[in-house]
Amino acid sequence: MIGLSHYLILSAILFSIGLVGILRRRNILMLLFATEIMLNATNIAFVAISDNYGDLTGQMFAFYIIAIAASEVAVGLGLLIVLYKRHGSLDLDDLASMRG
Amino acid sequence: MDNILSVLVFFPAIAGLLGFVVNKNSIRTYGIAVTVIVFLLSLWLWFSFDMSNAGMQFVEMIPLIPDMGISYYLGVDGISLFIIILTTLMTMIGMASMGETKNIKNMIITLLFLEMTMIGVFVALDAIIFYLFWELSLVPMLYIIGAWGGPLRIYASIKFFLYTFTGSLIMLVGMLFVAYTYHNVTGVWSFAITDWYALVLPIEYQLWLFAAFFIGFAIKVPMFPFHTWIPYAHGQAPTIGSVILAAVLLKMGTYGFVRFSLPMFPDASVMAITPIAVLSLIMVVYTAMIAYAQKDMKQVIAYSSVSHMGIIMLGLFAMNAEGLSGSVFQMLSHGIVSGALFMLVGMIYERRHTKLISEFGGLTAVMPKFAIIFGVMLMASVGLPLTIGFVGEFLVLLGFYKVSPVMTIIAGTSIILGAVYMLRVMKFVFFGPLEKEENKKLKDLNARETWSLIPLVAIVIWLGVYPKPVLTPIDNSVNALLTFMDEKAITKEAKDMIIVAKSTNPSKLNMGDK
Amino acid sequence: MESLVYVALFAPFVGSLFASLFGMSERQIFVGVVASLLLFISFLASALLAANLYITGDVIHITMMDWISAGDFNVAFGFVVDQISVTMMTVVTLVSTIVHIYAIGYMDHDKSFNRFFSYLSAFVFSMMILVMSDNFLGLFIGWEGVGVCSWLLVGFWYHKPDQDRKDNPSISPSWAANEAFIMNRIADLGMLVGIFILYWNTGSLQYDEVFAKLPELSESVLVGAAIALFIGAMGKSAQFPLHTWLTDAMEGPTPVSALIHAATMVTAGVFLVVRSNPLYSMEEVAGVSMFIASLGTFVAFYAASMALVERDLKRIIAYSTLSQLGYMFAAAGLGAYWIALFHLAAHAFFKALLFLGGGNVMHAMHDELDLFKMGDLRKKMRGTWLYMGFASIALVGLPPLAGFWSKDAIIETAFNEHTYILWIMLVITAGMTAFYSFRQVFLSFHGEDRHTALGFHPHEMYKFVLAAMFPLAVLALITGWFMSSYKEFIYKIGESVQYEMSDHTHHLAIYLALMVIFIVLSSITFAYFKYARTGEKAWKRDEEKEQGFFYKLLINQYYVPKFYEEFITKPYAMISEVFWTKIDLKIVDATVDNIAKFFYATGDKTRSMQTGNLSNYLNWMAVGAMILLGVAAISAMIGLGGIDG
Amino acid sequence: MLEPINVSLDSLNLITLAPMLIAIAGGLIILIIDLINNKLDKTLYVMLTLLVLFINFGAVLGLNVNERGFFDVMLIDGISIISQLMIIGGSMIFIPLALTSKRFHEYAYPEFFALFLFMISGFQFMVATDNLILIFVGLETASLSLYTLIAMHNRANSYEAAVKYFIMGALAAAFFAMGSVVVYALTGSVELYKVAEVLATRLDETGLMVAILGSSILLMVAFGFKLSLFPFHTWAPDVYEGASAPLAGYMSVVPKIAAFVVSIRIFGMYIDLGVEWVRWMILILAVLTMTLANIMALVQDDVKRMLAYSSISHAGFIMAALALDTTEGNTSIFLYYALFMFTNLGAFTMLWISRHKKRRFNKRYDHPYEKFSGLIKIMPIGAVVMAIFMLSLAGVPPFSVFWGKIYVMQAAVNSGYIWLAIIMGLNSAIAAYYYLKLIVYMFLKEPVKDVDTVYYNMSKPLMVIIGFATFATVTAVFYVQPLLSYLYYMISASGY
Repeated sequence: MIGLSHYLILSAILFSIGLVGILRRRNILMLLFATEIMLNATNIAFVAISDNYGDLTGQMFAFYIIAIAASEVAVGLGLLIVLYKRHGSLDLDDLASMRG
Repeated sequence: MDNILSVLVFFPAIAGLLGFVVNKNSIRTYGIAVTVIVFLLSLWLWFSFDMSNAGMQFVEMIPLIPDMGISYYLGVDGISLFIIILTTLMTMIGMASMGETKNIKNMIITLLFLEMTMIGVFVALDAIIFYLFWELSLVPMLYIIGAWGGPLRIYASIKFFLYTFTGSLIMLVGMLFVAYTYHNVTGVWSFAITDWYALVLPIEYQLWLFAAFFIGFAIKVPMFPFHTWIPYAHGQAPTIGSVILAAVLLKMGTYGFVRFSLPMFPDASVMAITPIAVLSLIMVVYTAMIAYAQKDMKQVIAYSSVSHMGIIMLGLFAMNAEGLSGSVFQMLSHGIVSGALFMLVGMIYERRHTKLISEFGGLTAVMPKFAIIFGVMLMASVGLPLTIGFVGEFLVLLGFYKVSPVMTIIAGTSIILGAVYMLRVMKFVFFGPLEKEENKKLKDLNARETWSLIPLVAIVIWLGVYPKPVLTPIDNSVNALLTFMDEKAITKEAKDMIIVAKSTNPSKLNMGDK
Repeated sequence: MESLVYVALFAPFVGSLFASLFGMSERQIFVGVVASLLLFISFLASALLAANLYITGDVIHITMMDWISAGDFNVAFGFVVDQISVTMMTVVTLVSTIVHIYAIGYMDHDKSFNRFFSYLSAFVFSMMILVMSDNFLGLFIGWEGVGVCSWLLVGFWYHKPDQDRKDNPSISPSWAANEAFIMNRIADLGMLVGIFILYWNTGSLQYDEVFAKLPELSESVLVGAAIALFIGAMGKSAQFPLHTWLTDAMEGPTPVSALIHAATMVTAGVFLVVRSNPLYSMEEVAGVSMFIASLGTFVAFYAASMALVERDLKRIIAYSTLSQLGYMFAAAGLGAYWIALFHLAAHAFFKALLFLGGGNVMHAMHDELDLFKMGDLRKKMRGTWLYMGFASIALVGLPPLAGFWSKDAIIETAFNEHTYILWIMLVITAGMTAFYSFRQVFLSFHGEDRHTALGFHPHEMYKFVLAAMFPLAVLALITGWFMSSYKEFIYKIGESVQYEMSDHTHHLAIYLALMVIFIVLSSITFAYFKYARTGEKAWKRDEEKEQGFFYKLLINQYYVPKFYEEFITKPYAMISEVFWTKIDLKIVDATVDNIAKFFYATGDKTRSMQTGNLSNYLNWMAVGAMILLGVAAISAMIGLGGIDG
Repeated sequence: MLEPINVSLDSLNLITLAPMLIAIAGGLIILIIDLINNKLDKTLYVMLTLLVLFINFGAVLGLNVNERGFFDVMLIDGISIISQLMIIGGSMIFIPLALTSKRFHEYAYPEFFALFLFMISGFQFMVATDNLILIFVGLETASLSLYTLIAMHNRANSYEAAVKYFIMGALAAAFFAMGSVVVYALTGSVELYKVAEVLATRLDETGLMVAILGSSILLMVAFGFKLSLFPFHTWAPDVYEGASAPLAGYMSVVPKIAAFVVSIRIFGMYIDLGVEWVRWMILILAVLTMTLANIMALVQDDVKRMLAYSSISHAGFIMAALALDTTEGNTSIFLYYALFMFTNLGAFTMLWISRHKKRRFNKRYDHPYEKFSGLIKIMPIGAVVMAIFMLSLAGVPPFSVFWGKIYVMQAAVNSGYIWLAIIMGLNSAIAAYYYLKLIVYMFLKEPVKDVDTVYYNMSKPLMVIIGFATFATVTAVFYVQPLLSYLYYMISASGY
C-alpha cells in the first residue's frame, strides 16, 4: 500500500535531485529544469498531504505552484534566449563578468 | 535674551550658509566679522552669567523626539562657559591670523560650521544633542585637514575621523544603556544629562558605563595609547586646523569626563583613579620624551599637547576642588597656549615652507617680535608663574598630591621635561648663529599676525596674574559637582576619596534645574 | 610705609617695562640711566624700610590682591617686610643699582644694550618678589622669575654657535642657559612638592600660618617638607649634584654673573632655608639640617678644589661663589641662620666687586678670560687691580674686611657645634680659597707680561664705572664692623634665628681666628712665590703636570659634566628616540593601523567568495542552509534553544 | 446535498483588495494605451504611473486597521498598511527617475511601467496577507517582474544580473515552497494565524521540533535570499551593478520592506512560540551579514558596488532588530527603512545623474571612485549633497539614518542585547571608512579627466527628487517623532 510517507519520500528524493542538479549543472537551461523538478517535488508533497488531511488547501497551493512555475519558465526562457543571442552560450562559467 | 545659547550655536552656521553668497574677495572680512560677533555674543553671555549660581543657566528645552526622550536642551555652567568663550576666541583669532589663500571661501564656511558644532558640544545638556554635535564636528575638521593639509593629509584625516568615530559609537551604546536604565527606574525616556545625574547606578553598571564613555572620551583627549592619530592630524593639518584641534577639539574629551563620567559614575570614577592616573602619567612622561625626539617643530608641539592633556586628565581625577578647578582652568590655558604655538609655527611655515628644526637657527636676529611672542608662549607652556600655564598646572599637581604623592612627583616631571623639549626648540630655532641664506631674508611678523597674537599674549599674562574672574565661576561649579558626587556616591571608598571643599556653601549649589 | 613697599617692589618693574619699550631699537644711553635711577629709588625705599624697621621694629605685612583660589586653596599676592626680607631687599637693590651703572659702561658697545637693561631690571623685580613675598607660592613666583631672567641673561649672546666641550666647557651661551634653566627646574619640582606637603598639612602657604602649625605636624611630614624645600634650594644655590650650571652660566655678560650668579639669585637657596628657619630648627628635622651643613661643607671644599687649577678667570670666581654658598649652607644647617644671612650679605658685596673687576679685565682683554694669556696687567689697569685685590682679601677672610667677620663666624660655628670634621674641612677650604684667589690675582696682574705678545692692548675701564664700583669696595670693607648691631637687629625676629657661641668657643675664638689667618697668609705667600715673580723665577706653564691624574680630574670638574652627558643627556635622547620610532610608531600606532589593515585584508579575502560564477553562488546558498542547520542544532543543544514554554 | 454557494459581497470586504487592483488596472491601462498608440512618449507613462500610485496610496490610507477580507485571505493590519505606504512611497520616488536628459532603453517601452505596477501589486499582496499561498504568489509576481525590469536595461551586465537573480530566485522559490510543505504537513494549514494556534498546542512533541527546524531553515533560506543575508547575498552586488542605478536603489529598499514584513510574520511567530534557535539563527546571520558585507565594501573600487554591499550591511543591521521580536524592534525596522529609503535612493540617484553611455573612467565599472575625484570643484552642490547622503548612511547625526540607527540600537539595548549594540556600533565605524572614501575622493582629491561630463544625465525631475531626498535626509530630526509615533501605534495595534 502506498502511504503518505512514500509520497513524502519521493518528494524529498525529487527535491534532492533538483538541488543536486542546481549545484552541479553548468548549463543554465539545466538549472531551469532543476528548479522545475524541485517545484514539482513540492507539488507531490502538497497533494499527498492534502489528501491525507482531506483538506483542499494543499491542492490549491499545488495549482498555484504549477501556474507560477509556468510563468517562471516563460520569463526564464525569454531571458535565456536574449542571453544566448548576446553571448552565444548558456554555460555558467561564461557568465562571470561581474565579480569581487 | 534667554535663547542666547541657541543664537550662539546657530548664528555661525547660518552665517556659514549665507557665506556661499559672499564674493570670494570679501569672504575673509565676512568670516572675521562673523566670528567677532560670535565672540562678542559669548562675552555677553559671560557678563550676563550669574557668577554666584553654580547650576545650569540660560537653559533652553524643546522636546524633539519625546518618544525617545530626546530634546533640544541647552545650558551653561561655570565649567562650560569659559570653554565656549575659548572656542569663540580661538576661532576668531585663528580666522584673523589665517594665511591660507587657497580655496579661502570653502575654508571660511567650513570654519563657521565647525564653530557651530564646537559650541554645540559645550552647551548641549541632552546626551543625543551632545553626541550630534560631537560627531558633526568631525566632518568640517576632516575637510580642513584633508583639503588644506600636507602630503599625508588624506591618511591623517581619515585616521582622525575613524578613530574618534569608533570611540564615540561605543560611547553611544553607553548612552543608550543609561537611557534604558533611566527608563527602567522612572518609566520615562530621557536623554537629558541633568535627569541622568539623578540616577544612582549600581557599581557594576557604573564600571561598564564608565568604560564605554571612557573609550569615547579617551580617544578624543587623546589618552595613551589612543593618541597616535594626533601627531598625524597635527602634522598634516593646516595651521588653522591645528589651532582649533588643539585649542578646542581636544577639550571636548576632557569636558566629556567632567560632564558625564564624574557626576554620573562617581564610584566608578573613584575606582578608575589609579588606572587613569597611570595612563596620564605615561602620557605626561612618555609623550614629553617623544616630543624631545621630534625633528619637526609642529610635532614637538603636537606631542607636548598630549603631554599637557595628561596633566588635565590627572586633575580631573584628583577628586578635590583644587585639582578639578585647576584641570578645567588648564583646559583653557592649554587651549590658548598651544593654539598660539601652532599659530606661530604656522607663520614660520608660511615663510619657509618647512617646519624642520634643523632648517632654522638664529631666527631671533631677523624675527625679534616672533621670537619674543614665541618665548612668552613657551614660558606659558612650561608653566612659568604669572603666566596662564602655571595656575592650572600647579592646582592640578597640588590637587593630585592628595591622591598620590608619588604619582604627583612623576607627573611633576612634566615641568622639567616640558622645559627640556621646549628649550631645545627655542635653542635650535631661535638661538645660535644665523647661517642659512634663506633665513637671513625672513621677514618679521606683519601687522595682521602681530595683532592676532597680541590678544593671546595679553590673556596669557592677565589670567596668569589675575585668574580670579575665570577661576571663581569654575570653582563654584566644580564645588557643586564634588558635593553632588559625594552625596551620590554609594561606596565608602568613594565618599572618602571625594573631598568637598570646606568653603563650599551648600545653599548656592544645585545641579541642573529640573 | 606701605607705599614704600610698593615703590621698592615695582620700581625695577617699571624700569624693565621702560627698557623693553626700546627693546628693539638702537642703543640709548638714557635707557640704562633711567633703569639705574629707578633701581636706586628702589634701593632708597628699601633702605628707608630697613631703617624704619631698625628703629620701630614694626614688621610690615600687606596683601596686594588675590591670586589663585580654588576649593580651600587660597593664595594672595602678599608681601612682608621683616628683618630677613629687608636684609635681602637692601642687599639686592644696592648691588643691582651698582651693577646697572656698571653695565652702562660695560655693555657700551653691545647693540642689544636696551634689551639687556630690560632683562636685568626684570630680574631685580623677580628677586624682590622672591624675598618680599609672605607665602611660599609668591616666593615660587620670584623663584621661577629669576630663573627665567637668568635664562635670558645667560643666553644673552644667543647668536654664538655651539662649540665642542674641549674648546669651551660651557659649549655656548644658549646651551648654558638651557642647562641652568632645566637643572633649576629639577630642583623646582622638589620645591613644589614641599609646597604641596605644607599645603595639605597646614591648609595654608603663608609663612606665619604655616610656621604656627609646624609643632602639630608629624615627623615624617616635617622631614618630607624640609627635604623637598631643600632640594629646591639646592638647585637655585647650585649645590652638588646640581652645581654644574653655575660655572657654565659664566657664558653670560659679566654684570649678569656679578649680580645673578654671585650676589643675589644663587643665594636664594640660602634665603629659603633661612626664611624657613622655624621648620629647619625643629628637632624632628635635625637630621636634615645636619645633612644641609655637611653638604654645604662638602661643596665648599669641592668647589674650591676645582678652582685650584682653573684657567678661566670668571670660572674661578664662579667656583669661589659655589664654595662660599657652601659656607652659607654650612652655617644655616648648623642653626646659625643669622650668620648665614650675614655672610650672604657680605659675600654679595665683595663677590660683586670681584666679578665686576673681572669684567673690567675681560672688557680690556676683548673677552679673553684665559689667565695664562694675561700677566702684569696692573700697570695698565691700576684701579681694577686695586679693586680685585681688595675684594680678594675680603674673600679670603683677612681682617678687618667683611669676609673675615662672617666667614670666621661660620668656622667658629662648626667648632662650636662639635662637628670637627666640618670644621677641619672649612678651615682647609679657607686655605684653598686664599690660594686660588691670589693665584688668579697674581696670574693676571703680576708676573711676566704674556698678553702683549698675543696682540692684546688692554686699557682701563671708564672712570664712572670705576667710581660706581667704589661703594662696593667700601661695603666690602665695613660690613663686618656692623656684625653685632645686625645681630641685635635680626634677633628681634624670634628665637629660632638666635644663635650664640658657647662660652668655651668664645674663649678659644681668638686662637681659632689666628690659626685660620695664619693658614690663609701662608697660602697667599705660596701663591705669590709661585705666580707673581718676574724674570728668571717667573711662572712657566708646566704641560707635563697638566697630564697628571689630579690635575685632569680637577680641570674636568671631577668628570661630572661628562658623566651627566654620557649617562643622562645622551641616554635621554636615545630613549626618546626609541620611544618615538620603536614604540610609538612601531607598536602603538602600528597596532591601530594593523587593526584597520586586518579588516581591509579580510575584506580582500572575503571578496573572493564573490567569484561572479552563478554555480558558486548557488553552492553558497546550500552552504548557508547547512550553516543554519548547524546554528540551530548547536543552539538547541547548548540549551539556548528548546522551548522556553 | 450540496449547499448552494452563497458568498455575501460584504463579507468579502473587497476594499482590502482595492490597492492591488488599482495597481494592476493601472498596468493594464498602460498596456492598452500602448496598443492604441505606440508612439507616445515616456513622460506620459511616467505621469500615468505616478497617478496610479497616488490613487493606490490613497486607497491604502483609506483602509481600516485590523481587517480581514476576501475569504479572510487578506490581512490588513498595521504593518501591512505602513509597509504598503512605504512601498508606494518608495515607488513614487523611483518612477520620476525615468525622466533623465538622456534616453535609456527600458523607458522607451510602456511595458516597463506596466511591469513596474504589477510588481508593486505583487509586493502589496505579499505584505497584506498571512496566507502562505498568497505570499508565494505575490512574491513570485513581484520577482518575475523585477527580473524583467532588470534585464530591460539592455546591457550585457543587466542580462547577466537578471539571469543570476532569476536562477537564484527560482531556487529560493523552491525552498519557500518546500518550507510551506513542511508547515502544511505539520499543521494542516497555510494560514499563519492558524499555524501558530496549532503549533502552540503541540509544542511539547519532540518530533515536532525537527519539523519546525526543517521548515524554519527552508523558509530562512528563501527569505535570506530575498533580504540578501550572508551567505545568500551573493547575487546582490552583481545584480545591483548590472541593474540601472535607480532600480538598484529601489531594490535595496522596497522589496526588502516586503520581505521583512513576511519575515516578521513568519519568524516572529516562531520566536513568539519560544523557539529560541530561530532567534539565534537570525542573530548570527545578521551579525555575519553586517560585518562581512561591511568589510567587503571596504575593498570595492566601484561606488555602486560599494553601495550594494552597504545595502546588504544595512539589511543585516535591520535583521538583528527582527530577532529582538519586540514592538520596539519591529518599529525600528520600519523607522529605519523609512529613513534609509530617502538617503539610499538619493545616493543611487546621484549615481544615476552621472551615468554615461560608455565607461569613460574604467573598463570594468560604471562608477569607479575616480569618477568622483574633485567633484567639489566641478559641481559643488552635487558633492555636498552626495556627502550628506554618505554621512547619513554612515550614521552621522543629525542626518536621517542616524535616528534609525540609534532607535535600532536602543531597541537592542532594551532587550538586553548590549553586545549586539556594540557590534552594531563597531560596524558603523567600519562602514564609515568606505563612505568616507567617497567623500575623500569628492572633496580632497583633484579631478582626473572629462570633468565636464560628470553630471551628464541631469534633468529637472531628477533635481527635484534629489532635492526632496536631501531635504528629507537633513530635516529628519523634525519628523522622526510623528513618524515614530505613527509606526509604533500601527505596529502595536497589529500585535507585533
